[in-house]
Amino acid sequence: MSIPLPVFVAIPLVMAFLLPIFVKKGKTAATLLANLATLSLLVLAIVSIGQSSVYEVGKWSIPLGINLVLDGLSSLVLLAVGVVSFAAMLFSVRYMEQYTAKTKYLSLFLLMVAGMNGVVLSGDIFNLFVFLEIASIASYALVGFGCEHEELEASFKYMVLGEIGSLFILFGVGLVYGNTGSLNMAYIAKGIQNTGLNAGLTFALGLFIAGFGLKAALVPFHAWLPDAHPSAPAPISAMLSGVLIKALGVYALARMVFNVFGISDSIGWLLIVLGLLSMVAGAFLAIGQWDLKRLMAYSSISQLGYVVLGIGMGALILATGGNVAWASLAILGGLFHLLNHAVYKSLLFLTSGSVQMSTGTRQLKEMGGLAEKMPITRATCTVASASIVGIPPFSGFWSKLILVIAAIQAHFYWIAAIIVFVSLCTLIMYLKVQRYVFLGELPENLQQSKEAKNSMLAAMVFLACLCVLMGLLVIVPFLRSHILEPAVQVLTDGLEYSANVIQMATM
Amino acid sequence: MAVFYILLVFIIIAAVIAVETKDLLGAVICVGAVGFGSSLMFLFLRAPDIAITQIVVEVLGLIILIRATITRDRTFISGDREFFAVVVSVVIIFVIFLAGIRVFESLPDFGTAVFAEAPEAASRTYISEGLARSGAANLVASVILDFRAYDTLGEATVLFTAIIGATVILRKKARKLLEAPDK
Amino acid sequence: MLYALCFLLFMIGLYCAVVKKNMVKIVIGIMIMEYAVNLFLIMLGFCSGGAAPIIGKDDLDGPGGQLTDLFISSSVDPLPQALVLTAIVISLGSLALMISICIRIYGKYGTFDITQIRRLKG
Amino acid sequence: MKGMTIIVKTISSWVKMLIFLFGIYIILFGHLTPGGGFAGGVILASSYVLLMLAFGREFAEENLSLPAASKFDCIGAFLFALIAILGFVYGGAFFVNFLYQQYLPGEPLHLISAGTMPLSNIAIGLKVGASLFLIILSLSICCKDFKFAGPVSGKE
Repeated sequence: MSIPLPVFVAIPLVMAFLLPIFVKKGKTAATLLANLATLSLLVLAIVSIGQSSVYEVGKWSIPLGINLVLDGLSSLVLLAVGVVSFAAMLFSVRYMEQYTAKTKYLSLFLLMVAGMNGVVLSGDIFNLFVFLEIASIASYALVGFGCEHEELEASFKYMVLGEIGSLFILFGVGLVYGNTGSLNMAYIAKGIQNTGLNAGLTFALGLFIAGFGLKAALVPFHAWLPDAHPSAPAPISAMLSGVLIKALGVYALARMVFNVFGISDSIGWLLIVLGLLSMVAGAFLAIGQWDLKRLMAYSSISQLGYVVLGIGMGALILATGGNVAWASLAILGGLFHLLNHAVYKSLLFLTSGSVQMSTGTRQLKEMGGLAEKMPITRATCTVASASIVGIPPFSGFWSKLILVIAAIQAHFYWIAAIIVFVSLCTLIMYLKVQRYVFLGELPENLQQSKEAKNSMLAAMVFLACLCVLMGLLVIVPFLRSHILEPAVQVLTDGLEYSANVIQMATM
Repeated sequence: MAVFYILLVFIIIAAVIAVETKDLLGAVICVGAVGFGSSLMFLFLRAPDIAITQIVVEVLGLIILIRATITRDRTFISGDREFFAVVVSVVIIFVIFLAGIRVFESLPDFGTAVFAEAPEAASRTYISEGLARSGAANLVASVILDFRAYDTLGEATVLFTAIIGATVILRKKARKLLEAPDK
Repeated sequence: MLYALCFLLFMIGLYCAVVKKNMVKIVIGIMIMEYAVNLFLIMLGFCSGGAAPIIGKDDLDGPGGQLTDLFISSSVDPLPQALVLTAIVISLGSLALMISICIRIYGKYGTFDITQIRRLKG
Repeated sequence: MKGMTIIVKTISSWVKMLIFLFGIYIILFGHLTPGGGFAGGVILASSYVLLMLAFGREFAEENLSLPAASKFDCIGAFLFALIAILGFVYGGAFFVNFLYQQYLPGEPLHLISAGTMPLSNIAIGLKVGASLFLIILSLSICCKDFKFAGPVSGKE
């Protein structure tokens, strides 16, 4: 059974359009509907695994209309979006009770999800831009949802940088259109395959890298992230760190670089350098933080570096004509880390939200000894920390292991060393979290702190179970060949993407 | 052709004034000049749809901007950021500009439509078969509402999102239980 | 050459958004960048001596309603116009959101000057 | 805002109708002449904005209140999505122009042509008009409420 692909966008969109009509009375119903929407998206994402199809909107054949493409890479990111948005929505049922305007919050949340799904599925660069704007604008508003000083400033900073990034992307779209006369990714890739990159397309690629890099908060462009992610309400932080920077940044970048413009060794090096810079700088900056969520935000930059590094290594190996198996391994590590990071970083942000809700503070120095008061939160936080650090049975270990193996196989010993080193830094940072939040003396003013509410706990436990089980994705061959390998295949295919899409469209 | 140069130079001058003037209201009005200049330019570029939309959007945008500035007590601004940071950013921007300026030679010359040089361009089909396939005499409407209607759904959603976001940002009370203010 | 002027406009906007420290100026910079992109896109579709992509009665030939060759050969590209229409509305939306954030921040601090506002240090 | 002088009020109450009608014309003929849902919607909104500027905010709110504008906004957006879904139901894919292709081809260059396009234009016009009115109304309410009272919280 093949799913009509616009459903991924239509469900959250229609729900988001309808929700604000519920005013005060129907708040429970609105919450229920929103949860149903995210649940159905999760189910659809699971169903879509292993399928690949092209959907032509309005029955216009490709160069005329817009097409949606579902392939391995899309369904991987769709799965991440589905899982994280389901958990975050479940979490926000009770968490958002401290804010007003809940229906608008739900609506914005769903719009953000719709935007991300639209970006992931789109096969047309302008359409990608439009959905990127939906997701970004919803996230700008959600970052400022609390309307306090810090939140508004963070939102403004995020919005200015995000808009500049969007305009870079739009300018790039214009250049691409001027040079190839097409907006469809498959046809652009076909044109580039025939003629190669000229100056205009190279500049457009540069603009795309800058724009998507701004959205992904890679290190020279990261200034907004440490402000924006902590300021948002906790479920939104989880969404932003967990999937938004990946769907809008890394996914779109990888799609553009691999499938549309084609890889070259300079692009590979560029991605590797960006990844390494993000890893190291993010880790160092994170260690010095005393704000719980800010620490996690910096650690997001660092972890995203792993993903970009893996993809960049793959690109470099492919472009220099190295062994395809190692390239696939590097990309597999990167993409698997993307999935892992989506799960454990959103879990960490949710735990930070539940800590913040019961203690009213985010400063590490003001907390302590919460292990007794909040046993479940503590347990899930420990699982997530162990996972992000890379302790063997948990998911983070496997992706880092794969990356290290790929680096060693490709004779980048120094990269492997840096990966291990950054893991150690991560270990320090999360030991710090454990030490200051859950162990130690319980301060006087926190004696009353209580465990989080039920639905919040459910969301956290759901993600924690996934953290433990995610290792199976690489160990069990069935899962690996259905979830991860098709995604890797899409990237290693490179410009073959266009032929695949055009062939699928004509079927 | 000269009219485009004149208009574009006018737009650039207005933009420079808008960027550099110390009077905030004056800057907003110069942005209005940029907007109306570009609207005229759209008209001469044979894009009446865009010209209309640009004018009406410009009017509303100016109302929004003036709302933000006019009732404020102090609309004059002074000084820039630190000298060093300014120099660095100007240098970076100038380098990008120099890098970019060569790029446009790869585009078709101004006055030659893109689809004339690209063999598989969709636009040629839009022009020759748009009326027959979608039934609309206004080809721009047929593109945005039929061929690329999915984009338009996205666009309507962007506006919807922005409006909901703005009402969320502008609401009076954001939190029910006041948390302890953070440092 | 016109394209380069357009790019200059884009860069003026970028300069304004990056260097200026007044929030409204930053918004103005972003607006100027948007105008530049819109102009650039429309210019891509222009052909000299072209006609607007709107079919009038004169462009239809005979009772069958066939399009005249003149129209087909002279019409400008409708696709960039559709894109710009979308882009204009998007920019209006983001302008509205940005200005509301500015006004809220002004309400909190009484100034548009970001050097007096920004307590957050990256 | 108390509104402006009597001259402005009288003229704007006449002009308002004209602007409103022009907006409707632009929306309805969007598939034939330049214009369309967005431009027309903005014009509709600007007729109300004119009313708001001339008569004061309260008067405009009596005509179209904030919650009502919000509802129109949602309904317009939903209608447009509904047209897409109807295309799926009747045409087999989202956004199929099923009316033009199957039921109502109409004549070129006439008002009733192009199938779902006029309907889409109406939905978009409703949505854009309501939402822009909403934003300007809430900005003006906000300007009144958030008048800065003095340097309180700058460096706490």
